[in-house]
Amino acid sequence: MIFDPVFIRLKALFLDLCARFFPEWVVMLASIVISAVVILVMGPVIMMYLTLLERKLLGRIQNRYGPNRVGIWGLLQPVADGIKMFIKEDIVPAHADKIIHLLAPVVTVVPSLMVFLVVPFGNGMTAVNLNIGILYFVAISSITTIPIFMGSWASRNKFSVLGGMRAAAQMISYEAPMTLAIVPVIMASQTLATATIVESQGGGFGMNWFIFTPWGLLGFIIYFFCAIAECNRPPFDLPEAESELIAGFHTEYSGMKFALFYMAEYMNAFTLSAIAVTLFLGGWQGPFLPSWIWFFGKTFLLVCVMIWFRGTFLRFRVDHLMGFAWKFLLPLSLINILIAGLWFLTPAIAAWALTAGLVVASFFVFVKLNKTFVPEKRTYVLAD
Amino acid sequence: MVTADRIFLIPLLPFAAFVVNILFGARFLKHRAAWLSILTSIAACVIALPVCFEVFGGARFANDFAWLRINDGVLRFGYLVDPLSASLLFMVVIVGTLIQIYASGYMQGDPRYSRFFAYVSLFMSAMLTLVISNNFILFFMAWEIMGLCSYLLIGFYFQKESAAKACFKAFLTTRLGDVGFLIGVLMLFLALGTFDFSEINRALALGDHGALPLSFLATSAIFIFCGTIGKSAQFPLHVWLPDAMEGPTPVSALIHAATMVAAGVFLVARSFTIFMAVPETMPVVTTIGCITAFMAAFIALTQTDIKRILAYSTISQLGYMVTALGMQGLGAGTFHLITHAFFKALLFLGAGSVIHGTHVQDIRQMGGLFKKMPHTAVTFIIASLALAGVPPLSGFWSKDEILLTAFASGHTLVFWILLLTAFMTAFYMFRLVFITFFGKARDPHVHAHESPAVMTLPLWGLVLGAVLLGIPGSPLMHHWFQQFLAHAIHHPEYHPSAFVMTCSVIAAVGGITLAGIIYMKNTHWAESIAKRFRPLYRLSFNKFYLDEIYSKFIIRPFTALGEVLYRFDAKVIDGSVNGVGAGAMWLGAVKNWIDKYIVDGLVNFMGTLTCFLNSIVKRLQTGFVQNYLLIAFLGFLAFIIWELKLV
Amino acid sequence: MTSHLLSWITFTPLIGAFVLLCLPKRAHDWIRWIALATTAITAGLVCLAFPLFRASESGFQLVERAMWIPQFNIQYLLGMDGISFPMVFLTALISIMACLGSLAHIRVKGGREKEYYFLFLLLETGIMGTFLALDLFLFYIFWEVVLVPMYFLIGIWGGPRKEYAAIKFFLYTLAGSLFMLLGILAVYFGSEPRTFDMTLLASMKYGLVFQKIVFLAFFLGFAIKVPIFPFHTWLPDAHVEAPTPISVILAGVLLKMGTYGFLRFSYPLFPDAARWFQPAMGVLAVIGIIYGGFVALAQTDFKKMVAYSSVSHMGFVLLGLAAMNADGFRGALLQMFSHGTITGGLFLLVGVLYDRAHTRDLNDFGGLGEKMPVYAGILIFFSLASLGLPGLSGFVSEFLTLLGSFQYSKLMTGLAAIGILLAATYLLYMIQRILLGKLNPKWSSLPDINYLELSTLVPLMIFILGIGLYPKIILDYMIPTLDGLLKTMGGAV
Amino acid sequence: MTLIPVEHVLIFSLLLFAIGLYGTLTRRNIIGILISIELMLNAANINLVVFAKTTSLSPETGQVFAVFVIAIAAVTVAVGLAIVLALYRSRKTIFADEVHLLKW
Amino acid sequence: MEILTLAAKIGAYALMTGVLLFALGVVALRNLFHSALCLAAALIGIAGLYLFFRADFLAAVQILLYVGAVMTVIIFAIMLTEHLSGKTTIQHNRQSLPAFLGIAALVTVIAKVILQTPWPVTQKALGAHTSVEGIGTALMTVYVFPFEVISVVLIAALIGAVIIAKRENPS
Repeated sequence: MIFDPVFIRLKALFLDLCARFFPEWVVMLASIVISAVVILVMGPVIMMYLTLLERKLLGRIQNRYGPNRVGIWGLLQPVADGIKMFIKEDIVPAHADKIIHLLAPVVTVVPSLMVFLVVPFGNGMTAVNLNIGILYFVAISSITTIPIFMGSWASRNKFSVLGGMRAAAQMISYEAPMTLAIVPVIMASQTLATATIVESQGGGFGMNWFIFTPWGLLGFIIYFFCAIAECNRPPFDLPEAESELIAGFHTEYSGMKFALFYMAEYMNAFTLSAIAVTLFLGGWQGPFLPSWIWFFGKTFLLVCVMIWFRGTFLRFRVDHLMGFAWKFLLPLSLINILIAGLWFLTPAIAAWALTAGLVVASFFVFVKLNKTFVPEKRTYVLAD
Repeated sequence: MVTADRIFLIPLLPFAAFVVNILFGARFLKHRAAWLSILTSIAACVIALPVCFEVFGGARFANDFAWLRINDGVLRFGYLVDPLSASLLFMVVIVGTLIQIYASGYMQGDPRYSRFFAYVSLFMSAMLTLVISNNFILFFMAWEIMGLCSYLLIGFYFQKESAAKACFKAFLTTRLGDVGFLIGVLMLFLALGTFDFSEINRALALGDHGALPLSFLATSAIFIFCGTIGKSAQFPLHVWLPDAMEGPTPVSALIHAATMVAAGVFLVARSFTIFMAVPETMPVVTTIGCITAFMAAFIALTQTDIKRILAYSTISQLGYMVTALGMQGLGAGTFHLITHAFFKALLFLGAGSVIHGTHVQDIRQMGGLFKKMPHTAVTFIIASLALAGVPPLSGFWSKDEILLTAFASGHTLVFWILLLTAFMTAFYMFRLVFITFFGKARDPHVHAHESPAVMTLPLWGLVLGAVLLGIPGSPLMHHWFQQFLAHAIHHPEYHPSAFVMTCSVIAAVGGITLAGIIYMKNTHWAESIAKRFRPLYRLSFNKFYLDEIYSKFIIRPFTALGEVLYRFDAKVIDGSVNGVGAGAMWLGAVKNWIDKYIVDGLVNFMGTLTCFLNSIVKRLQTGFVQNYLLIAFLGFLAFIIWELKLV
Repeated sequence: MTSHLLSWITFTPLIGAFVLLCLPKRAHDWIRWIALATTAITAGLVCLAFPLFRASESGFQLVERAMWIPQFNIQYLLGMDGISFPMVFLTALISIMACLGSLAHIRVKGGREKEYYFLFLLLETGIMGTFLALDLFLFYIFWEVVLVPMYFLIGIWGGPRKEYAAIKFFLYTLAGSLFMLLGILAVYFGSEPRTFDMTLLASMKYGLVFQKIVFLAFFLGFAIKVPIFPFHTWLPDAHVEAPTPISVILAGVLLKMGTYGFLRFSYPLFPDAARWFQPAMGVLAVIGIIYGGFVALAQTDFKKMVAYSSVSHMGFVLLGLAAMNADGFRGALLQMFSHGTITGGLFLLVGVLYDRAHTRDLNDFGGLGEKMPVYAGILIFFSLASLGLPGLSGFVSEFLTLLGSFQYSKLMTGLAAIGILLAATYLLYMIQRILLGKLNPKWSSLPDINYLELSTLVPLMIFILGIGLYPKIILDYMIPTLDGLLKTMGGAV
Repeated sequence: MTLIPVEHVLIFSLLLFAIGLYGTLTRRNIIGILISIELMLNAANINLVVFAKTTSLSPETGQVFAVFVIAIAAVTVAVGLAIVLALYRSRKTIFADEVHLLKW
Repeated sequence: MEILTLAAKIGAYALMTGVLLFALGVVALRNLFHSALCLAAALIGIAGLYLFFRADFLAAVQILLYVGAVMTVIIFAIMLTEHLSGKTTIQHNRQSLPAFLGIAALVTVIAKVILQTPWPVTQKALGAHTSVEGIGTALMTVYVFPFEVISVVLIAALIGAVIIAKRENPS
């Protein structure tokens, strides 16, 4: 496959070139800088076209065209939006905590970008192959709550504070099942490094993905739900629910600061999908096509699913949201770890039957159990 | 191990019928319950009759299995079909089956129809077990279960207060005898170390009385005889049998005439070798039997309830059998037992038919039934003739055997008493026949009708037995039956005597004639005779006042003792317990005072002291957490400075 | 699981009890079903012991031994033999039945189910421990553990004089067990090396005087529990006032703790004293049989009648023990089992009637056989079993007892036989007053026994019938141990 | 570690601890106290890691204990904050020196 | 490479300084929210130090648990208890001075001890990354008991916190 290592070759070529002229440390620095620049460029670009993709797709779902004026098929729309954001007035509320109000959007973007470090975009295309890669991802994405708090608190606005608190509660809640859903994957690949995880899903035309096992499927479902909740996307978009909180924690933001929040959100959506792909969908593994095409293909597919969800599902009620995390996803993910353990302990065929049965059974048991916990139906009486 | 065996099936089939009927009868079988019982009974017949004939031909069957470990031995349950049990088996299956067929008609329409047949099946099962059992314990178990069936069936119409009382009385009275029986069996076990009939017979035949003296064995025999007294309604404990007539008539026929009450006699026959080993017990048996025979016949003279007359007649005839056994007449007693079963069952069934047809039981309300119920009347009269001892019916031959035994063995007094009893028997039976079936109808409210075929056919079946069964024991067949039994258990035999036969015939015919004169021709004589012999009449009519005596001298003291002991329990024993409690409470009160003023005073002083100290030390308590923390920290600082020897 | 089977048997009810504690008060259904499931699981564990228990051996089996308080050489020592196995099985059985009975009964009484079932399960643990403990100290602890829940169960859910009955029961039995404690301490200090271990103590020899004194101390403790004649007055009160299921436990299992104590401790530890006291025990037994029978005859309260009948029937157990021969012991142990099932059933039947009619006055009833045919049949069945009808378990045990005692004393046996007659009298008299005769119109709308109540009785009936028809099945488990016991007492088997 | 002398790290953690302790002793706000305690715990953690790296112990030991400490810290915060919230709800204050009912 | 080493060294000292500054901010700032943010920053800095010490796993855990969970909860509590406008009341109590003196003494004493002690420097594991497997193995073998105890403590604390913080039912 000739196109597969094309980017790696390019970088190696460039570094070789450097090594001829500069001392060793400069080469190393250059290597780092190249990776960093790529990521720094790629992040915003991806964000821009994700917004376009979302608007187009939502439009289709809602039986309209979506943006189609600026550039061919509206391809330049994100650029136009960016320009609009740049030239907009930056409003800071009078009572706001100004420093923190300024810091919040900046800090927001940082972890979102940092996560890109460990994403294996292709075969050998991981910026830093940390040996704690997946833990690093979890840790960094957990920081995201702090800037949200900062933004909401600094705005001195009821809606902001409410949105911030909702966001914090929601993200902490969903982080637990998400982390636990990752555990079976780690058990299977016996490593935390993302690149190695992807490699362990090779074999059989590169189709030996974890999602094709019962626990992998269940883990993926749990992870994906949590991922949607983590990046506050519908149907889990309580923190910025327009109809209730105007815009949640970024009510008081406008202009470029707002754009930063927006960017962080879309980059999160992308990285979470990318990690989902890495963990469950075999990363860049796949037959025939270059690895990075596989990777981006799968990732965008998941992003599209997220958008599809947004276009389809209704928003959760707050108590349902928390209940879903603690009463459904969390126990299910714990049981999933157990099931994965069984999978590795029992011989292949028995393992399939046993774990598949257990997965289905536990899934329905918890669906059933959760039904009983739904508060009794309310009857609404229309005003005369 | 048990080897499966058809003979085990004989009692088990009716038992199965019982189980099915009791569980599913009321809800699913309903009127079909009778068929189940009858069919199992017939099946038992089919199995049992060939076995009986094989035994008559000289065979002998036995089989057993371990049931329980006692002491260092094993108690084995099983069956033993020897001549004695075969003859009983023969009688029980036939009479039992016929009576059940009869009952299926008689009980028609009863709300607890299936329950009735369940009980009857259980009874059949127990009776058959008893007959073929090979040891005293199984015998006793079956014996008791029969008692239970008797209890349940007497109390079948338990809504009637009298029935409720009667079943209670029946069970308790027989149980009194049973306890004696059980003690006797235990004594026997102590003496001989076994319960098994064959082993007992073998041991006694060898003259082995065990380690204990012979008198011990004699006592044991008397105690075993207690069982007979209870079950076969012998003299002091006979009071339950007339009351037992509260049960449905087929029950009276089956249990209280043909089979269960005969089991007592069978018990004596079964343990005959024991009595033979200790002949000094024999007079006791004879005496009891004799008294019973005479007394019951005497009472029967004046009774007016058709079933009660028959009941006293049964008691009397059982007394006959017991007397025979007491005179070592095993063959005579058993022979009479079997013939009696047939004609007495027939009599009861006939009486049942009469009651079924007229719905009354008092003979004074009957009369002239011969025309209305021809089948019943003819069979009844044949049975009465047999009972009265008119040749050539079976009763004549068997009764003659007993009289012969008495005469030939030298018990002259017994002979005359028995003869007098035979006369009285003939008299009261035909008093009953004449009043019931002849003359005019006395009560205009009674509209008699003949019973259905399902009831009359068994009557004719029994007639066959009542007529023919005398032959095997008669001189015509050279006392085949007695010799057959003698194969198993040796006992004396006598040559037939013309004198005895003549006396017997005279007594029977005389009794019938006298009854005919009094009750057919000169009906007013009965009244005047009763007046003339008023004390005797009242003695007879009130059954020698035995019920009243028992009530006054036994039952009432017993219940009173219970009351007294209960009061003793509540007042004295419990009172002393409560007294101890009260004493403890008083001591507590004293200690309480000491506590309050002396011990407590000290404690209070300590409290005051503490309060005072507290008011000084409490200043340290600022209620300010960080303050405590600071002080702790400074303390720690001082400590490490001291420890590191920096100062 | 199987290596600690006895511990599991003992403590499973306790685990269940603590699970109950964690449940909310209002989760009635959960509480009930968990309690029932716990008793069922315990019974299942007991059934697990069947394949593990070798019936042909006489020694202790499935022994669990651990040092508990080393300073005093107190051990955690559990073990099972042919004497305790039937008792453990009986406990498990009766507990299920009583729990099922509670489902109906306590619901009727309303409320406080959580506490009730908690105490109930605690009680079961205590009883199981009593039957399984082989260390005297441990035994004493379990023995006392039984008292406390019983006190509350009677004192809270009992009848009108429940406080009186509960206190009387508690103090009386406590007084008895204090004597026992003294006895235990005496044995402890009399042993060399000092130990509470039953298996070691049995092999030691004591002087006759010492034996007599200590035997008497144990005797008081056990006699009050049985109860033996002059110490029996707590029993009618406790039985009458206790709620039905508790009466069932009380009569079915608790009384057996006393006689079990004789077989387990008094006899093997003090064989000489036992022989010395043999006549006295025999006499007390006979007095108990006849006295209990007569007093039962005088009762008008159904439950009190059954209670006094217990006194009479436990007299048979004591008689068998006093006989001190193979048949007597077998009869006594079998009577313990069969009395447990029979009297348990009778108390359940009393409860059934009381729940419907709210009275227990025998003279008030009459003719119920017509209204409640199934109930009548079952009541007659249990009464007949109680009066020793052959074919039911009561007969076998009483027969064996009498056979044994007859070899010891003919007079006592003869007198005891009067007890059989009395049993027939008072039970049939009871049946006559309740079931037979004219129907009192007051009760014309009484419903027959329902399936729940039936389910508590039918298993007992199966056991009664099974043992009555073929007693070998259960006796085979008992005989080797009892023969071994007799051998240690120096008697011929 | 080859880069920095152990003493420097220890002094750093000592200072961190001292700052945390000062905050613990002087901040009025209970949440402030909790925050300061976190500082102290972190100082201790640093020492654990450093000692495990430099002494003959296996390097995992220090980290394992650090993980334990972090877990305990989480517990402290969870329970502490729950108490603070309960206190705030009932007394409308979260100042440590205003909660002094438990004095003489 | 020396340049890189030097850079790392400088970076480490800078991190330490930064952490100390943020720590001062934690105790000194009047606004509690700010001090909480300072704490978060200090914690992240400490995580960086861990990275410097080649304790990657611990660094990740530090961020995940401290910054992600503990700090969030703290800020949550701050937002629940502070009024929106923020309090301007005195934030330090009256024992500042004795506390300061005591702590100064403590620092002096311990610093003296630190500087006087000859610290052993073993070469065996220096610079090597601590393997995650190693920590996992240690947790599951040698330290399995404390590990389980911690689990129980966590559960207990979780339940306890929920119950304490729960609003009493009006009934």
